[in-house]
Amino acid sequence: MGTVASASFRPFVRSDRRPSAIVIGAGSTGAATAHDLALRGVRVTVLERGEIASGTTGRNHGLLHSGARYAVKDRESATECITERDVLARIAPEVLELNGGLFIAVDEAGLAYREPFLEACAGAGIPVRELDAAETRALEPAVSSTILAAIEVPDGVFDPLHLCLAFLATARANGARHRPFSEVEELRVRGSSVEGVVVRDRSTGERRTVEADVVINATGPWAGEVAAMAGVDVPVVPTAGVMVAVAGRAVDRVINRLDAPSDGDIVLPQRQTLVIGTSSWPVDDPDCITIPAEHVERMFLRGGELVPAVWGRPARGVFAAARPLIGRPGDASAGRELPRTFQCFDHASDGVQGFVTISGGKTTTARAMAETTADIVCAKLGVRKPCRTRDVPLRSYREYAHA
Amino acid sequence: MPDEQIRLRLWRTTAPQRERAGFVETAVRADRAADSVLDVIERVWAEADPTLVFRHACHHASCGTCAVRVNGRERLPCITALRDVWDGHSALTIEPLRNVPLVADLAVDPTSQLDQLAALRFPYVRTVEESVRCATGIERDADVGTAERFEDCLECLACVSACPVASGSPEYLGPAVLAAAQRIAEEPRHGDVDRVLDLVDTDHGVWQCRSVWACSAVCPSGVDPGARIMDLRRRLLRRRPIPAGAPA
Amino acid sequence: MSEQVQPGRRFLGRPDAVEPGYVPPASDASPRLGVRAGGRSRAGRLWLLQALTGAMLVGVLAVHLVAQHFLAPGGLRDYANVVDYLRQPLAAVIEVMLLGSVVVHACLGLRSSLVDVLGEAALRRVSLGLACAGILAIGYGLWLISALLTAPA
Amino acid sequence: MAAPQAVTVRSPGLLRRLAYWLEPRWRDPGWLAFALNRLTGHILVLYLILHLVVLSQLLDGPSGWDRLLGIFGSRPFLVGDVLLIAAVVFHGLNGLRVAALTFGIGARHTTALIVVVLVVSTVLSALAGWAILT
Repeated sequence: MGTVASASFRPFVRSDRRPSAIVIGAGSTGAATAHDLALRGVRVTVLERGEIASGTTGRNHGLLHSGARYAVKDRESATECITERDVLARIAPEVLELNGGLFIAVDEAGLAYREPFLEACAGAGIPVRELDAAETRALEPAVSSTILAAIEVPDGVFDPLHLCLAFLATARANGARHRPFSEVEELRVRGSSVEGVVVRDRSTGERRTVEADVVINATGPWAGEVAAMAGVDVPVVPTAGVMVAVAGRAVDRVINRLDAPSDGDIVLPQRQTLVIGTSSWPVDDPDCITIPAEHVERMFLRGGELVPAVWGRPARGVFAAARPLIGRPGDASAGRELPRTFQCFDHASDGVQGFVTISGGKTTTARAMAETTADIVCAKLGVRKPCRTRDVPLRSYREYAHA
Repeated sequence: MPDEQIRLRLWRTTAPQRERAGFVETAVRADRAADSVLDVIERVWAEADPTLVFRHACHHASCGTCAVRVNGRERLPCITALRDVWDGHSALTIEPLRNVPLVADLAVDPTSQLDQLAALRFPYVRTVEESVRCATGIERDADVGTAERFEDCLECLACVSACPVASGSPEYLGPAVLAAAQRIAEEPRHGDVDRVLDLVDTDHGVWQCRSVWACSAVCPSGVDPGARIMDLRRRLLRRRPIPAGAPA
Repeated sequence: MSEQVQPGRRFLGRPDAVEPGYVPPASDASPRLGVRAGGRSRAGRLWLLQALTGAMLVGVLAVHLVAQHFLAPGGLRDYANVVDYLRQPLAAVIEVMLLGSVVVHACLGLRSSLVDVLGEAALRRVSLGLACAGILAIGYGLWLISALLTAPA
Repeated sequence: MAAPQAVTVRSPGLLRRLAYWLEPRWRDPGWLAFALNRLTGHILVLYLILHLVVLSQLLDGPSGWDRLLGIFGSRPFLVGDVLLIAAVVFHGLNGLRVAALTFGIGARHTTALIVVVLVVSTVLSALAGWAILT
């Protein structure tokens, strides 16, 4: 019969085989996307060049954002955070510390910020409660002695690695496959469609090709690099932020500075340490981030104003990761002003089929990012299943290796 | 800026099928004052040899995935300052943990231990004791309500690697699992304490520990598995046999 | 895993007072087969025996060493000396206690060093063998003492 | 937490299982105490067997036994006796320390207690040695 199937027409015979997708990157976004697609019956392969959450996701301070920090300046991010915080508390309670957080005004500027902050939180639907100084000191005795105002917000703390593991354990239970230590080195592009990737398995050294209907680029600050493999430009600005871990768990709640977002405005407990975050400076290569010493001193100074217990304590760990901010390099100088929300780029608009990039956002909103990405990918794959990740509880992270 | 050069003797399982293994020396720049050991390992991966396979995620002793042996001693490289382990000129030897299956280079596979923790249903989050002596020594009164906290144990398996008994007998449950069992006995949280005590009350459980205390010496999180194993023994010795005919 | 859609924590059993609606998870699949609510396991009892015999040994061995070697002329007792020593009832009792506890302690010690090497079944067989050897040794010792005591002067 | 690909799962060979306690971990005094405890334990078991066998010579009367005493009184045997006493004393004291640990005594300063056991047992052995050999 010799009918020639043109490249754009997909012969019917392929549709009985379940659609497949490759997710590059096993950070919180990649893990959540793999979970969402696997729930919808897509055959997912996650390729991660290193350990799970060894990029940006691992090295964040693990704040389960209630969105209060962004309420005044970035209402959209704030509402995303509070809704996601409640969803995560329902689907992955096992890896969260839901102790709440405190916004504390330690100077006049902070006190002035109290009014707009309360209004913005109410507007964003973030339940907050005002405390007086005595009550605050009873809850957290180690907090600074000068408390001009204190507001309790539903912040939380999570461990980034185990949250990703919970997503991936559930994804694997639903048929997804995960290849750690597998680095994507090039994209296989035929004509204007991405057909698969060439991946090198670092633990065995062999190179092989993995085919899929859609390739999802969830590599955070490296999104620009990976997108360039398909000749596409993605406006991601890697912006590093230093975090200092000090030994000794002096507080059990997240302590935020009641003021406009600034350097060192958060101190939160992570197991036996206190993590002081964060600062912001643009970097060009997310792999090699040299931490300016003055940023570290600034963390101690500003962090100490919130929780004096950190002064005079040795730093147990000083680490930095590059956050993927959406925006042109030009306006990167105002680092913190870039909106912290996320964006999913369907590169069909750039003329490249079967290739999607998801970047920006935060780990707290990973599930929402995955939902948006999965909706776009499923539309391309012709999968008409709705997103169910809001109510399906995640499996224990310990089942990761067994799923 | 890092200016010195450090020679790292890294344990490498070389290709093609990663079965040949041995030390490979790599030189890389280092800043003895500011770097942690993990920074230097990561620099080897970023600048010298991208085929190095190693684990890291949180970089501040919260996830427990990066544990390795530095100069023969189990440590978390993320919170080990380079100046504490490197004299400035001799080579630094870095090997993977022992007593746990090796994946490649410095990365081990903790599944066998995590399965046993799962079998115990060892929760990940604990309730802080009623009156909390927080690190600054300030006591918090009880009625302020309980806060929650991740278990101290990072599941990094440094103790399992340090334990001589575990190196000789893979059937031994190991200090990590026994310490987790003691935590369940100490703070049940609706856990099934009797079932857990039975799981550990065996020849390859609590009674195989030889009180070497190497586990408590290397634990980065102050869990002190040695003392917890001894506490489990006391609980087991105190378990009164049920008088015959008593309701089950 | 049981698809528990209860609000709140699935694993962390918060005390009911804090979260009234919280229903603790059922003990999942594995029923409590053969879960002993009390009593000590064999390994526990063996450890206790090891500790008790050890403690007894410290005392009895001290007496033995002092009585047999330091009090005796020249450090060693000749035949008559041995028999006279054993004739005193207290000395005989102490020697029997020493015999019993040292043999039991030795067998348990060997067994616990074999726990690292042998599997479950082999360990059980070896333990049986050690028990027999122990009983034989104690029997031999008692027979030796009685033979000495009843032998013609 | 990788899926085990090239996982080399080697269960230890017989030699490793038998002699793992001989592998030095100098930074853990607990290892030294455990290794010495096991070493002295094995030595004492061997001696116990020899001792029981030798005692059977008592049966063929005073002549046989007293002749044996001549041999056992000789220099090398006395030195052997001192070593045996050292082994017993260390094994006993260390055993007490380990048992005490189980009952919760001395859990916080294990290193100090090990040093005490080592010192006391060497002193006692030296005393016994002096008493026997002079």
